[in-house]
Amino acid sequence: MSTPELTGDVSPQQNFATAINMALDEALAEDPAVIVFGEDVADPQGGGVTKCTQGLSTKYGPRVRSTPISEQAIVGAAVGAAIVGMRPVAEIMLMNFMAVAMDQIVNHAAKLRFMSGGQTGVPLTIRTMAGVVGGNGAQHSDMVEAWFAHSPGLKVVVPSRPDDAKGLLLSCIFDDDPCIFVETLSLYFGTKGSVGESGQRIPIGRARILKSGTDLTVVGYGKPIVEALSVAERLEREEGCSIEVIDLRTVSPWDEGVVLDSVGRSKRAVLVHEAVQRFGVGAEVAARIHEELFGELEAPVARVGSAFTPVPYAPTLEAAYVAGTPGIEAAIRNTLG
Amino acid sequence: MSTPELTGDVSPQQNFATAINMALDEALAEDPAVIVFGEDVADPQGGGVTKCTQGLSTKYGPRVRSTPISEQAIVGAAVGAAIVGMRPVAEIMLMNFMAVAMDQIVNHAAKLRFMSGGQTGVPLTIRTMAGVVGGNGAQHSDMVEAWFAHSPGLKVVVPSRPDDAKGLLLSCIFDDDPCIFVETLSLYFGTKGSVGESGQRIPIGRARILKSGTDLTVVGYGKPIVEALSVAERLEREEGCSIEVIDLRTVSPWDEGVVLDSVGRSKRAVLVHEAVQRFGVGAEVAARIHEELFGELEAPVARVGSAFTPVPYAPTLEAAYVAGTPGIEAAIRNTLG
Amino acid sequence: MDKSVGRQPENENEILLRIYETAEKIRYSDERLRTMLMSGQVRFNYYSVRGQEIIPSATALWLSSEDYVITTYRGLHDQIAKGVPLDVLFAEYMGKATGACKGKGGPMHVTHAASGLLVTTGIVGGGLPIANGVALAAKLRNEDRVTVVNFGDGASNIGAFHEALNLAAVWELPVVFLCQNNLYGEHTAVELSMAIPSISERALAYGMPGVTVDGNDPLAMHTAAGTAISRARDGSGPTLLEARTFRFFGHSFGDDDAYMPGEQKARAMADDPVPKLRTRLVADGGIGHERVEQLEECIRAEVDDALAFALASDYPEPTELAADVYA
Amino acid sequence: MDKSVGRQPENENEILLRIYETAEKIRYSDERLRTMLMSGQVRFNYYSVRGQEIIPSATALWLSSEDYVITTYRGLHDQIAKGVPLDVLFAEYMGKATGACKGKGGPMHVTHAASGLLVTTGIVGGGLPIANGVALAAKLRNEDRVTVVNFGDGASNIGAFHEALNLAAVWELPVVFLCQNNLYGEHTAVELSMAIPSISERALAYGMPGVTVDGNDPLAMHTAAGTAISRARDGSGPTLLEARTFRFFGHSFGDDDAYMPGEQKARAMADDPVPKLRTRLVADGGIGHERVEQLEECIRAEVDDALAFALASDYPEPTELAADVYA
Ligand SMILES: Cc1ncc(C[n+]2csc(CCOP(=O)(O)OP(=O)(O)O)c2C)c(N)n1
Ligand SMILES: Cc1ncc(C[n+]2csc(CCOP(=O)(O)OP(=O)(O)O)c2C)c(N)n1
Ligand SMILES: [Mg+2]
Ligand SMILES: [Mg+2]
Repeated sequence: MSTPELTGDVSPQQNFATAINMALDEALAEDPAVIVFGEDVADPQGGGVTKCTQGLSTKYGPRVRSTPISEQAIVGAAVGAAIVGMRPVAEIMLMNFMAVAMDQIVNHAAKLRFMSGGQTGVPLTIRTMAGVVGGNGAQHSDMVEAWFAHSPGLKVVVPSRPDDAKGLLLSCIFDDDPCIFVETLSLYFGTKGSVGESGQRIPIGRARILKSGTDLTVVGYGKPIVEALSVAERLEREEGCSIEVIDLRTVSPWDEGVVLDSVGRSKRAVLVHEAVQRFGVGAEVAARIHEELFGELEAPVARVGSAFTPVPYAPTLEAAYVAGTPGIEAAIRNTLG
Repeated sequence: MSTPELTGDVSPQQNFATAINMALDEALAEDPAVIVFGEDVADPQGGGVTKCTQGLSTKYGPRVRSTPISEQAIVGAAVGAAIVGMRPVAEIMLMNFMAVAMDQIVNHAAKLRFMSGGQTGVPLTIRTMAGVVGGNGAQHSDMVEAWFAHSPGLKVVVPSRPDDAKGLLLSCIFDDDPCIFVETLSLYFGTKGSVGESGQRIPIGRARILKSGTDLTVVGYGKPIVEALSVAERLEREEGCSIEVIDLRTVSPWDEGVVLDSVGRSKRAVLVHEAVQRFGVGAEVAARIHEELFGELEAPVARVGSAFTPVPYAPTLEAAYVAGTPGIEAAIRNTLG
Repeated sequence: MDKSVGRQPENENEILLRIYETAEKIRYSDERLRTMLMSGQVRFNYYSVRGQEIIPSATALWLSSEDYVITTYRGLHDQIAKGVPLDVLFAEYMGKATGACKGKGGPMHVTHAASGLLVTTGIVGGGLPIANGVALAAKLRNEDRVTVVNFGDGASNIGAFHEALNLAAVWELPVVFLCQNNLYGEHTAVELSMAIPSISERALAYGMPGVTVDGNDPLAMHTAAGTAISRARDGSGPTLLEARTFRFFGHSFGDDDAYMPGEQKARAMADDPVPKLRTRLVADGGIGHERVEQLEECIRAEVDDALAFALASDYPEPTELAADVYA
Repeated sequence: MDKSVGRQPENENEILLRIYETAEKIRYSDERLRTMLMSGQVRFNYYSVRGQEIIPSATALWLSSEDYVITTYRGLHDQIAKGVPLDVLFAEYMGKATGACKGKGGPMHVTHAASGLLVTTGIVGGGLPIANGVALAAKLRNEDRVTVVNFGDGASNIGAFHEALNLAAVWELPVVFLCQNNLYGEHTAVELSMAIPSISERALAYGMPGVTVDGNDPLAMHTAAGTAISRARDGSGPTLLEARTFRFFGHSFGDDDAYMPGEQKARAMADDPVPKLRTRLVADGGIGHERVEQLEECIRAEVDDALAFALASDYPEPTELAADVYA
């Protein structure tokens, strides 16, 4: 029997779902103002469709509640509780259903601080799952973070690792503004990692450099940035390319400093996200890079997003639709020239 | 008494509101599949809050109907009628209220052709008014066309002149896809012009060159492109600058050909729209220009959009918020270098 | 917390007097604002509350500043009755830096947290789901606070209404859904927008009490509001209270009323609830003529001073735009 | 138009037989799909309809292919009953190029326009407002077409339900709102998501008839559907019809049922409406054992052939992605 490893990383490996569960648990324990609600989130209803909220209603009673299927009422209740000082975490099961609650999100949550001249802040978090995961089809797979990034007053977070998920969810919950917290469904159970100390927060608005490099910078978030990291590691191993990979983690406000610094050095950038490319988040980032680094780049900023179609059902079409490894690799090679 | 002018443009001058009324009237007359509904649109309710639908219910009976205040039901009814071959024109009074009907627009209207494998098209038009007009505040002024441009399956049109409004509305109504037709409220009654022959349509997806020029290209739509035209004319008159001004008119699909051709010649571009700049339509257009004309430009593409805040109420703040003449002129001068 | 809540004036005349005081303050404010709009002295979208004064004036007797009210663009009466100070209220209507929201919200988006006027929304039905959250917070914190959310007849046709009432019933929230049925939503008569005669019947769909009351009858309104608010306060859950009333000046300032049968309006205006209440107060002899006139003088002075303050105030500096977007 | 509509079989046994034929086709199809999913032979999100077969089977007797049906992700029974050919239906479930929607929609988004199955939506409540538009088109064109829109108990809590029912009542549209109340929305029991005992009571809020029926009782369901559909057909407007039923296999394939009292499920399954109907058919002596068995053989052959067709079909070519986004 070997001596247990006492230094370094001692926390067990968590997947996304458990990381989120831990963040909610810690937040609920830390502050009685934190409340959690959404469809089926309480234990008698199974603790959430992906078990993210399992055990919480048993532990925290009426502060964790299942709701009827009423997305407007769910987000509205979160807005109301938030403006009187609670820190609600509302769950909208899938990002497509955010459309049902859009008015409460963009016309109310995003604006009540401003419209009230600062009297009432809206410290709520909306957790929602998104992304292509194999056969969920057109109405259950969309990533529409660009809508929310275009709405002043909201913050938008899309973690790609369990530690970021946990630390950023805690930051969102204790942030004084409304945060849209997007959980990529395809990363839910596969990716594992240690999630750090209890209570450890990761600041909103800061990118994470997943890998450093000098020849090209890949910037993105969600599943494609995880794929980009693999591509970059392979290209480095096999072909000696030195590629920097930056996970934005927060889409709004995004970390301009880190991105511009990196691209300023590498002179080449590729942007990746799973949302459809056209009018997506990548357009803003690309436009900003060109604005700030005009004349300094060796190649135009490339963008890799999903095809401009609804999400198809058949596996052959889904593969053709989604921003994935082949497209990312092609864009990197093309941009390297 | 002078002889009446018999050649050239004989049609009387129309404002936006009458141009829209004429288009609806012609469409209703032309095709019994055309139906019109929305809040207060029928004559007993005044023929619309801006009188755009005045006279139509009297003329066309139950094909023109007022609805309860139920935006989901309004758009849903349009979707349903459209998939069985009607050509509904639904009115959502202000663009902020599109948020209330967002699910029907993005999850249903935009996708039913694709999801059905082409069995059911969705030839509907949603008319909606938008933009800052002096004191309408945060919940009645937004322009969120970028959301819809990011939604595959939708077409998005934003005319800036009465003739384009009429011709494009006719095209939207007779187009076989769902069209979002955005009417800029601040242009409603002030701008006048002749609107062409009865039935004359203006194709979706084609930009209009409002003014040609060689030194710089301004691209945009809505009120700011009208202001840009004035700025360009003044700068030409006073300082001899030759500026091309392109009104996109259609935001999705936008006219890449005309834009890239112009900027390819002028080497300098400024993008203007009233929506908040960040993550707006201008980001996509700027990103595309840089992608296609990399290394050929004399200056980075500049963007002029509104400030990244909710729309404020006080006039001093509204002026500071909105994309307008001073910002447009500054961007042009700055880009000219 | 204001200890007067729940303890109503013992004398019926005193109740009426307190209702009149608020109603007259609303009536006179509305009149002054319309006059100023007419003359061009000020300019904003205004949704007159004339005709609807009694509803919040009677309701307010059951509320303290610890309780919450949510209202709509047609909100002046609710804002005044909830105790929003008139100076910052009018300043907000005029978009001045001294306004309750620093001029950022405007008349459609008034918040005055200190007096419990939490939200004014410009989105039809948008306030109802928010009211639930406010009420949920009070319930979870065991606070003695009731939330009253105001909306129109037209709003009862929108999805948010349905979701909000259902959730409030399921969670037994301390909230009163106060529908001010003024017979029109913009230019559409209530009977053209729903196929049932009274909105309170919709309560049956949620399992909460539904009550229709003549919102222009001060004592009836006072009693009905008291029942609903007491129910909320003692933990028995929500009520849908429909108060029937009428808007004297159409949907918004400048409305031509063409869609309204002229006699309907004439009849309603002939039955103007505020002077009617005054007549009753004075006639019944319980309240002397003099006391009422003194009160009116005070009201006029208060309103005029507040308007003068608002007019004299400055617009916010352009730099203020960037503040309050984020914390 | 299929002239059989309205003309029901004269003999009660013939009615029951026709209901059984459809119900058994649904039951057997569902069983086969679940078996294939279990074995890993196919893979998709599946929301079993076992237990709810009688509702659309009895309703379909009143509908022709000219009439319209709208349904949800839990839609196999509605799709089969409306006459969607099984081969293209199963092929769509499996995402094949031969599917009704070329494999683009999938099980949650089946359309088969030729048989009047217009929309299958994955958004809870999303179909109801669309049904109104379909019905409005029929009304304006003076077509004899009825629209039946199916949804669950959970869906009756969403805003779109409210807006749709109100508009249908105001416009007197030829639509039947058929709520298949299977006592759960995902994992939440109906009594936890609303504070009233039956969904049909919500009809009172709109001024349309509201009826609750045992959706597992073939004749009661047949009668109730007939009344509602006839009402729609003769221009008398919409009905909210609540058919009580139960889902035997939880919300979706793989559901552990932990949130359900075991005995509730056991009781429901012991009362399985399809074999019960078969027993009745055979026992009553009106329909011979042989005839029923022949029928079942045909059904099995049809279903098995269709599944074989679907399995043997190819996935769409990747180039197909670009088609059908725009006209
Ligand atoms: C969601 C939404 N749709 C439409 C409007 C435009 N609108 C403003 S007020 C109004 C009428 C509301 O009627 P009602 O609820 O009866 O209130 P009232 O104005 O009579 O007080 C409408 C349709 C809006 N503000 N919000
Ligand atoms: C707007 C929306 N919210 C949530 C979901 C997730 N969801 C899918 S099915 C379902 C339960 C629906 O229950 P019910 O209406 O009773 O129908 P059933 O599944 O029982 O047939 C939920 C919550 C969804 N698809 N759409
Ligand atoms: Mg009203
Ligand atoms: Mg159900």
